[in-house]
Amino acid sequence: MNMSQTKDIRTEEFLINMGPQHPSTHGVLFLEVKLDGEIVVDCTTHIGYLHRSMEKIAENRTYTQFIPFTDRIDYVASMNNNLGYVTAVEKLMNLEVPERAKYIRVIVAELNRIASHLIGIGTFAQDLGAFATPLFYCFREREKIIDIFDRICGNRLTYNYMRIGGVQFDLPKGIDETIKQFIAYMRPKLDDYDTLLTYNAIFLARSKGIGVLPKSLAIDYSVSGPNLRASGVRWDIRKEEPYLVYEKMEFDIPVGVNGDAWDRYKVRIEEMRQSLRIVEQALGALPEGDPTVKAGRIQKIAPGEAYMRTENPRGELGFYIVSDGSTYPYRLKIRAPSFSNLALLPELVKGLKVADIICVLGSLDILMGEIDR
Amino acid sequence: MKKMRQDEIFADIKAVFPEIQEEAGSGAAVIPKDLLLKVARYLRGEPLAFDNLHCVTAIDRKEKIEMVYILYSVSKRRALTLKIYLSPEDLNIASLASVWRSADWLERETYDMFGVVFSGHPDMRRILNPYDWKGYPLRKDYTHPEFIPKPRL
Amino acid sequence: MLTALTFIFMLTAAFAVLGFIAVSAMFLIWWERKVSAHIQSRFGPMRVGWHGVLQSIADAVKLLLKEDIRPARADKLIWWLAPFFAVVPSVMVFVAIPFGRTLVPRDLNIGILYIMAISSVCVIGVFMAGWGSNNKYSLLGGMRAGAQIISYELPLVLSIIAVVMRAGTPSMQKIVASQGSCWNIFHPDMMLVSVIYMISATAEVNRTPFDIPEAESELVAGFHTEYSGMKFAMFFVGEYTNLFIVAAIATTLFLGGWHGPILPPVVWFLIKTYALVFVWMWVRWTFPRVRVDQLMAFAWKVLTPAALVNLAIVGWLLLKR
Amino acid sequence: MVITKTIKGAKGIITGAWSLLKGLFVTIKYFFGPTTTVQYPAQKLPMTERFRGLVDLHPEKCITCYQCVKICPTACLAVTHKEADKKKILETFRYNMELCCFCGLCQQVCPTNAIYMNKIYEISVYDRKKLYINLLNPERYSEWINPTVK
Repeated sequence: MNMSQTKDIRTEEFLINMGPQHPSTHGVLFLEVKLDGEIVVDCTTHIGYLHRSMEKIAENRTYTQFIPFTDRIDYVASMNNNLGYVTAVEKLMNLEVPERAKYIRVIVAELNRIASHLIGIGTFAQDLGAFATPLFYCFREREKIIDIFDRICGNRLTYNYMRIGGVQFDLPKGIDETIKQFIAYMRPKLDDYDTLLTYNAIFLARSKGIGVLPKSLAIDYSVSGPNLRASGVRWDIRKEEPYLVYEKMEFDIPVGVNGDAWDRYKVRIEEMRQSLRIVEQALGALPEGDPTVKAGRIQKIAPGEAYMRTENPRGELGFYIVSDGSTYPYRLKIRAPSFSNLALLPELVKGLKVADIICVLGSLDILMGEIDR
Repeated sequence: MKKMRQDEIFADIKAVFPEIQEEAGSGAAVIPKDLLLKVARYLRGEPLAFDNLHCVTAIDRKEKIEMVYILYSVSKRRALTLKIYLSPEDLNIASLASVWRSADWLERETYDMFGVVFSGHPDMRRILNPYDWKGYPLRKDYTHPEFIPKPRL
Repeated sequence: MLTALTFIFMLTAAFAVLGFIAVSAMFLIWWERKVSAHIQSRFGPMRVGWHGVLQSIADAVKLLLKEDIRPARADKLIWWLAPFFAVVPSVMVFVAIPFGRTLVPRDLNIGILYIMAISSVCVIGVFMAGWGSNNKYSLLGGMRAGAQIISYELPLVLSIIAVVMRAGTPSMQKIVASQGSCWNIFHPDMMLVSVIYMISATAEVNRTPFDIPEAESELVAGFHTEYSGMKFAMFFVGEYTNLFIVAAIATTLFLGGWHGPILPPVVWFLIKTYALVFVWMWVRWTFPRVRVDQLMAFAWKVLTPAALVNLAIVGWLLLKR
Repeated sequence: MVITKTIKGAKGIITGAWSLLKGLFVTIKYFFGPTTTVQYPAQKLPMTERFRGLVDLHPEKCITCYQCVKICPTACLAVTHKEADKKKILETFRYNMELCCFCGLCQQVCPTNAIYMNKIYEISVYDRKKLYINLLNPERYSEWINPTVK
């Protein structure tokens, strides 16, 4: 069969449905992938399977009643969601928060960032095939953080710990000792992940140079968080628009070089080290005072609108609240970081192999609860 | 973003587009509907370099639909909120997908929730609700077709 | 001449081997779950019997009771036959494996050649499972398995030829006998060969970092997605028996089979084999998975040239001696 | 040119192999390390002091101020009271555990700490009717086990 005949052999494209129920789509995401053999020709995403109309619910709840719902937006980092929503309402009311509450919020948000990143890198390693071992190590560390939260606010995943103007409980006695122990326990573990995964030859081969996200494309798709910093853009809301007491904290922002899957993973590992530093400093400088707030007061907020961005582990979580003077918000828009992070998946994935789709999806660390709201 | 810088940006835009006003409460820049594409391209351009369309959403004020665009300039560390008032009858507006690529999904969500049609959008479909869903949920006059009563105690 | 006595002897040998395979497969399944559990700092099966010893039996009973679902438009005959092709070759290989000085079912004089020929039949089983299940993911898994096993067959056989050249005969017993004084692995020229053998054997048996055919994260479960009940159990037993065979061949070729100071030969053989199986399990629960094209590039661009170069060295050394 | 490429390739393989070996040492270290899991039905972890389990009630403390009913985001509390010589007495207090999101707002808003969240966390039931609990009858949580508190 000489060369001329091979041209008219019709190769058919191979359409496979990845999702909505698939072992590694990080939630209920449906990817329609057109394959030519192993190479991805085109990939369309279908979302909305976890849509709970959070914004419609917000319009029928008072400001305090909506706090438990914010836990369920990004259910892996619900402290940061609480923080985002509560600071947005405080900005709307321009209400001053006691100093001790600010420090507690920073400690709790940074600990939750570590817990969220642990799940991010654990599932990323699992997607690359390191079956369950790194994931179990990450969950073992995350369990320690969750025990700390369990003692602070009484719940393990949906904390509902922050209130408008402060926090629900003060820190229990002896908790700073446990947090110090955790920091000392966690630091060598991060070095273990470096030897086990980051510089592992197969891990490098699978994730280096895959799904390269150029700087301009990242900004154009308004990607944010570790995915943006991995592409070399030094952009972190905790430094750009410092809220709470982040300007008093001294930490640096890890920035990647060429924005591929490995860089996104590496930025998350470095961010965990920085978060440990922040928690240490915040714990040291914890002032006295009463951070708690009585939940009963039904706030009536003067008409107006406010937009507040906070640095969620997955990116910039923005709350745009419009109030019309009643006890219910008139409109509440949740700008979820994973929503824009996922929008560029088809762009990144064209031309890669089937195994790389899962690698890129894992490295973006998206979360469906946040995307579908 | 300090208030002063906001006036500075505002003055720059006013120089080029006189029709722009500043909204009382939030300090957002309000522009008429048909100017959107021109203003967007100007904002994207070099002097102001707003390279990041952070969020597109709408507010149903019953007598008008308020379109809100929140823009950022990552290089120049600046923010701007752009507002456009639409009358509830003709709910279509130019799509910014050609200027910022993040607009694609954000506009689809606004269409899905409010019914604002973006002309020139590459793929004008619903994004969160099922594709054949009737009605626009976040409209104030939206009544849920079959409301499942909560089980009585 | 086939007298009644030799027939009875062959029958008992066959049943002994079958019994051993069943027990060792059960033990390996349980052991893998315990090893992987302790690597991940958890307990593993603890409830059924002391430290979950009876877990494999419980699994077997469960799989027996499970409904045997066949996909609607599956290719019935091929789908039904696939598990047999996964298990039967790995059972037939036990004929030539030397457990002890005299304890070998039948010492074929073409021992290792026979083993290689039979063990490459099981790739057909994987192919049939992939095609028969009429499911896109299994097809992808089946094709990947075919490509992987065929391209790793080459370095495997080349490394085995180096050993056969050194021992002078393909018969397994004589290879073990030739390692009486010092194991093959300690000869300078054999070290690289044993490493090549280990790597390509991992690929032969579809274990991480080469477990592309049933890559859980991409292909859901690869070629055995559509199998349930006893058919799935057959694939499972086939996989673990293959693992045992590959470890057994490695011990006979490189670690001096049943040679060992005080313990009886069979015990030595089992200790070495299960030590190698532990290494494979340890590797499986540590490394991520290699992508298909990297797997192919590694086989053709690295392993095969290295095996050829080594073959030349061994040949030159033999000529010189 | 080919020689430098193969040397570079070989060096790459050696460093790669060394990184793989280091990865193995990490896993073997944990293989002999302690196990952190708990055998659930046999050993049960004690709950922390602030743990939010099922909603429970001290009926005598309740002054029927309806704060908890107002604050509950998912409206799972239903309270009625009757007037007896100008004093409000609690009549029925029903709790719909199916909708409860265990947020703890009712516990925090109650002025007399009548309503509180106990430490029961094994709350799965076979029959949906069991989820509608009348908080006034004494043996409401009788068949659920009251776990130890740290």
